[in-house]
Amino acid sequence: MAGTQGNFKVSLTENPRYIDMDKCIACGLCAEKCPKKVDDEYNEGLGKRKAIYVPYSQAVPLKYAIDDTICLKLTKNRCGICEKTCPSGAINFADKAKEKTLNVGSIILAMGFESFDPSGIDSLGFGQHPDIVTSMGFERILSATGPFGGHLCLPSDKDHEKAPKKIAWLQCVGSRDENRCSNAYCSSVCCMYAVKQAVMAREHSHDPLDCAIFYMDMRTHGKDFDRYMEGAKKNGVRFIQSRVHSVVPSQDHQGIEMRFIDPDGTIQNENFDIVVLSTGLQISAACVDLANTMNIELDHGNFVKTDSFNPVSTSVPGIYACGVFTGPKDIPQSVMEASSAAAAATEYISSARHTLTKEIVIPEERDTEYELPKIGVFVCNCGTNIGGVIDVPDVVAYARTLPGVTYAEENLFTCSQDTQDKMAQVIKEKKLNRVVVAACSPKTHEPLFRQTLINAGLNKHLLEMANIRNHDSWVHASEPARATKKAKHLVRMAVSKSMLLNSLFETQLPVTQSALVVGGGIAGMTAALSLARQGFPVSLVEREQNLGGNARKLFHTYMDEDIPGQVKTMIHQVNDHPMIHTYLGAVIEHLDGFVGNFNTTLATPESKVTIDHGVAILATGAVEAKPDEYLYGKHDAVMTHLEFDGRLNKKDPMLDAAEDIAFIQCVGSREAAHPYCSKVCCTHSIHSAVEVKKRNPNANVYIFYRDIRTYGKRELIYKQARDMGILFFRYDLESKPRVTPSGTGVNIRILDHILKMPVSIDVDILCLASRIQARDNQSLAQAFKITCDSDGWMLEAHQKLRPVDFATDGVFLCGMAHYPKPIDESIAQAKAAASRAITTLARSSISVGGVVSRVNEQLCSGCQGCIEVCPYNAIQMDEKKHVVNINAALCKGCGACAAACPSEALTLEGFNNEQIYAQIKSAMGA
Amino acid sequence: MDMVKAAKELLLQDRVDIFLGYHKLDGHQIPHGFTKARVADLDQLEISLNRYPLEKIACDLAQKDPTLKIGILARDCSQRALNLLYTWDQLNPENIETLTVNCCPSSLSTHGDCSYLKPKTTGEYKKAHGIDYNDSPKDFMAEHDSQDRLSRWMYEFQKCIKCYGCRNVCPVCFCKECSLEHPNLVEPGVLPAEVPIFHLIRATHMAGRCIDCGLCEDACPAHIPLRMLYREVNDAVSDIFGYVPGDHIEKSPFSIIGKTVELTPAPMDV
Amino acid sequence: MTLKRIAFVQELLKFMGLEGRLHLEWISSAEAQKYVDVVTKFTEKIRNMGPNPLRAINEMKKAG
Amino acid sequence: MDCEFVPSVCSYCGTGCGVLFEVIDGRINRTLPLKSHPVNQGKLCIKGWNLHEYINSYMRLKGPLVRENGRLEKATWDEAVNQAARRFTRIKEEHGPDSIGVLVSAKITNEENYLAQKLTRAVIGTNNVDHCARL
Repeated sequence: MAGTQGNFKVSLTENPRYIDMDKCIACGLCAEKCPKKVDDEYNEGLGKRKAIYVPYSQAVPLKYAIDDTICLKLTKNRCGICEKTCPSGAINFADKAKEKTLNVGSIILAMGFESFDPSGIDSLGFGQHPDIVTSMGFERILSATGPFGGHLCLPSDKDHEKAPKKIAWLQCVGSRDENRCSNAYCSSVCCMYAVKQAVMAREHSHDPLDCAIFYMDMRTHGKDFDRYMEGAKKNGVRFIQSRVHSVVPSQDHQGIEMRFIDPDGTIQNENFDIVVLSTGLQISAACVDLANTMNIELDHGNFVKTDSFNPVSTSVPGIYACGVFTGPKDIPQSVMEASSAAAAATEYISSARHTLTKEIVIPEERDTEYELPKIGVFVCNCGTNIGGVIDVPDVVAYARTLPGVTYAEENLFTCSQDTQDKMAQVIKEKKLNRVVVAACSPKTHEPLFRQTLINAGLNKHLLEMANIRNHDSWVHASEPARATKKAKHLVRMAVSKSMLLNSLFETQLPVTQSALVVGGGIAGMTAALSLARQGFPVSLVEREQNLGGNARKLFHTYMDEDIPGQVKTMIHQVNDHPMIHTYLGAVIEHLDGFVGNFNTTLATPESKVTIDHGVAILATGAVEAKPDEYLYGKHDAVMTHLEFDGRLNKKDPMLDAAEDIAFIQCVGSREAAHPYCSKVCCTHSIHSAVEVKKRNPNANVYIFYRDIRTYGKRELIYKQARDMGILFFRYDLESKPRVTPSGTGVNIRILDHILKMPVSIDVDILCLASRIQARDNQSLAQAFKITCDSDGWMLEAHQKLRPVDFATDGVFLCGMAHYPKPIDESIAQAKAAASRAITTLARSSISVGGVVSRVNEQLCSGCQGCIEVCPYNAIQMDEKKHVVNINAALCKGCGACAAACPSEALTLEGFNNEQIYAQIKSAMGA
Repeated sequence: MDMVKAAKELLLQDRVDIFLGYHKLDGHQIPHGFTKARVADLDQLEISLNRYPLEKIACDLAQKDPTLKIGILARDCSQRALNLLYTWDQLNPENIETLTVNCCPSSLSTHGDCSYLKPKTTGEYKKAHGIDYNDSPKDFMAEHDSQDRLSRWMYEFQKCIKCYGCRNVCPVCFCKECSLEHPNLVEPGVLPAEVPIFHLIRATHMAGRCIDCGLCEDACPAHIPLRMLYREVNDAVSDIFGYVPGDHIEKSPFSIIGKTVELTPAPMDV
Repeated sequence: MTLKRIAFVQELLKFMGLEGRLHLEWISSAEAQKYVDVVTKFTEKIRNMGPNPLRAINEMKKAG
Repeated sequence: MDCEFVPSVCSYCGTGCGVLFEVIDGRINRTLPLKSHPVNQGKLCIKGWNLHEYINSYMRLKGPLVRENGRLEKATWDEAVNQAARRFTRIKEEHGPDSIGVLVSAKITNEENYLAQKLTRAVIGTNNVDHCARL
């Protein structure tokens, strides 16, 4: 790599694949015939793969590759059988490595992690017994695409039949451990995945399965994670707080013996059938090398060094990083960071947007409205996938007899490029105006065949698919005759529906290329700045009279960065930016419109303002709950985190005078009424404790906790705190600390876990880790048509894969309105929201229509039953005509209205009643 | 008569443009729209033994002129029908005035031909093979087993001559196009009407709508006990959702998604 | 909405003497095993119940 | 707006069911069964229920039409009757009287029905005469 921000030159070496990607249609014949077998690294060595292989079943693109380290042809110039079997001639043994040079403006590193290899730790017995597996290995065992087809069995059993009765999980293998490895950090995700695996294993198992998780602290700090863990506990998953010191494969192969000290301090022996080592995440040597060649600074865990206010920036300008490479994290956080890195990477080079775009030329669409149906049926063999079970020529012959069918043919691989070209040719030649493809799932292949229709000058909605692979040949492989009959039924149904298909059209609506950001805290300001820096005007709305939100009341991040100073800088940047218009003391009064065309009315102290905007980002934050226990509000020595930080900021002499300071964790969190973890408090308390100890090394500092959740790199300050002599006491929800006034301070009594004796401590200051509480977002939720979960947090479109989107298009989410989170995560999510918003803003128009509902005004009697059932508020009443109309931009084509309408005045285009009745009739007849 | 006075007042004070009641013509008691121009006609106003769907007529008028103010002579069933039509936005309550005639459970049985007041007579053959008009759905369920219930209903349904009278007379059937005429749902040109789909479709569409006036049963030339069937429909809706159509102006459970799921799918019992 | 309608129709069919032939179950695309179980169980149930009595009636009708 | 009801008798078949026309502003809008009619006692068949439809139908025949060169053209009664008579005579001459059949309707009066059968038997010379509602 050479060059600087805005102008990098990157040289890449593309290793040979020995497969022509354009020709390979992933039929699998080559792998069937390949004689060379090796352990499959994707299945953690639990299964085998061939020398010619697809790395894993969901690989995109689904194309084969040859492993040149073991292929007989490439290593010894023998065999070559794949070349002979390949029906499409995709094998190319002469393939060579290719050098490429790219000229780019920004670089994003998303190189992920490797799972810790526990074979070096003898006491864990990995490698000594096949039933001791890593968590990755166990993940593969549970997976339907795994080595045992998703059947839970003992890896040691050759027949894969014997099911385990007891499984143990060992947490923190390769994490929080500087003795047996050098990974001092917490891997952050293992607690949650262990709980998930335990729950799933129990679901997979036919007999009752005993699952035990051996842990130090359960770190289920993510959204809804605690609820999931409590559910697992209730369903009988055992949680044992203990670090197992040895795992001994028993000699008689009667399972695996584990020796550990239970929470009471007694030594226990217990046998398990499978032991899962919850291995941590670490950065591979290759990644470290690459970072070094790029001069990127790493921390001592080999993660990219970032700061809380720039969570995706590396030490080299123009190079960004995301995912586990910047620190251990789970899927939603990685997805957020990925979008965030995309935003950061485009901020500097946004002027280049749209400069390298190429426009696709598509042939003019033929008008088929007045033509009689001429249906073409293309039946796919899919190699042996379909043809091996179903008598395809018979199905083709049958298709020819169906009414409306003027052409039918058989293809070896309908999805291959040459067949596609031929199909387009046939459509043109035979003047087909409806196309039925009997092949696989429309979910994966409909876009491809629609493209074929477009290329042939047909409307893409004139396509109908019959899934004779997934729904037929795969599930009825043992009954070829009946499968063939079913294929005929499916084809007949598709043909009768296709007869009634009509062209559907999409129209373009202009996009207002500006954004509304609700909330002027760190998240809102970050999102606004990111959008403005990329050239999009932003209206920033804040309910309070000043920007900054909760961050104004905070002191330092756990990495000792000065929060008020940074916030001040950020406020300046917002105020100075010409593209940002800030409305202080303003609330949203009314909202109209839809993605690309919102119209919002704000009530500001002076007047009412209406704003047109294309997208909206909600960053309304959260508040610190006021505790109602531990003498809070009744005694001056008792305070919350924010109040404590206020004193730190003001350098309150009370803090320096205090000799004994205590922190109580989980005040209001993780309880029946609020069963979630507030996520930031463990780190915050420990950081405050360290700060106190630094100012006054003689002070006694106590922390009362349930589980210490200093996830990821935060673990290091937990260690630092212990090294400094800060005392930690664990308590249970059933035996909470009792706080009574004692002079100017308070007295705390608690039952010590290990000693089984009451402990009494007098302290001068008691700091409560009070719960973070969601704001009342009811009216906002109503205006933006979004939902909040039972704890009040705004509900994202998908908890793992779409963590900043809402189900409503054009509205995005960031910061603590989503869930409690520290500053770095809020900023990452805010940038991610900006990035997601730009996917809409960067376009000048959006297309509307296609598969949406349509109203037949003649039939509508204006009863408005449909309005109530529409989940997207896409239907309005036209009072004048006494009929309803549908906003195609809001309609998602769910069809609820069509089902609700008593007179079939509403129909879902592409799935209208006529078409569905035709399919049903055709299914029932013959 | 008070009713005459009240109706005259409505017209003379311009509170209504037309008053729907009954009068006698050629020896028949039939509906009539009284107007201010011929207010003296109201002296002939009758309450009528025969019930006609006056609400449906009001809908016809409102469709022609949505601003028309209509007065109606309303029995209890009319009140329910009107509430339902308000709910479904077919009539505007602000444009409707009613003069009420209480008949349903009262002793004023001279005022109507309702089967609530004068139970219908069921023939012996019908009792043996079909369904007694006056049976309550609950008793019917209790007295007959599943097979018997099916055969009795099939006996009744197979008599259907598909006159669509039940729908045509129904005061709450307002759809412009009816599913019963949909060639994909009900095969056209076949008699008896597709059994039992024709009747099940209508029964399903009556869910949350039927206001139990019994006009359908009266209009049925095949003597199918429709009122009893739709009474079961109403019982089911009221048991499952606690909704009684026409009781209040509130939307039917079938037209509201609702915020929370209160039902659980019935388990499959083998 | 589906749940409401199905609950009602199940009740109506019971009244008609056609109970047990309609069943509603939520199965996500990830729950292959559940789908197989439910469909197998339901097919088995319907098979045990015997042919649809309406079919016999309609055939009689066709035959005159 | 005017709304009145006119009792009448269904003209479709010979049963003679009582019907009630809903007349809004002089236009028949709906048919209801006449509840107090002794014949049908408030019931109707599908034809009766839709009695009002043909009155307002745009397809309703309002005068004689004669097909010339494949197109229906307006004609006077004399032209139409003469044309029909000429064509019937020719058919009878070419194929014999039994090649003609007459179907009469319940929509015309009893007297007219009588005349129709008389015309069929006495003038055309065939017994091929029937009625749509042979009750």
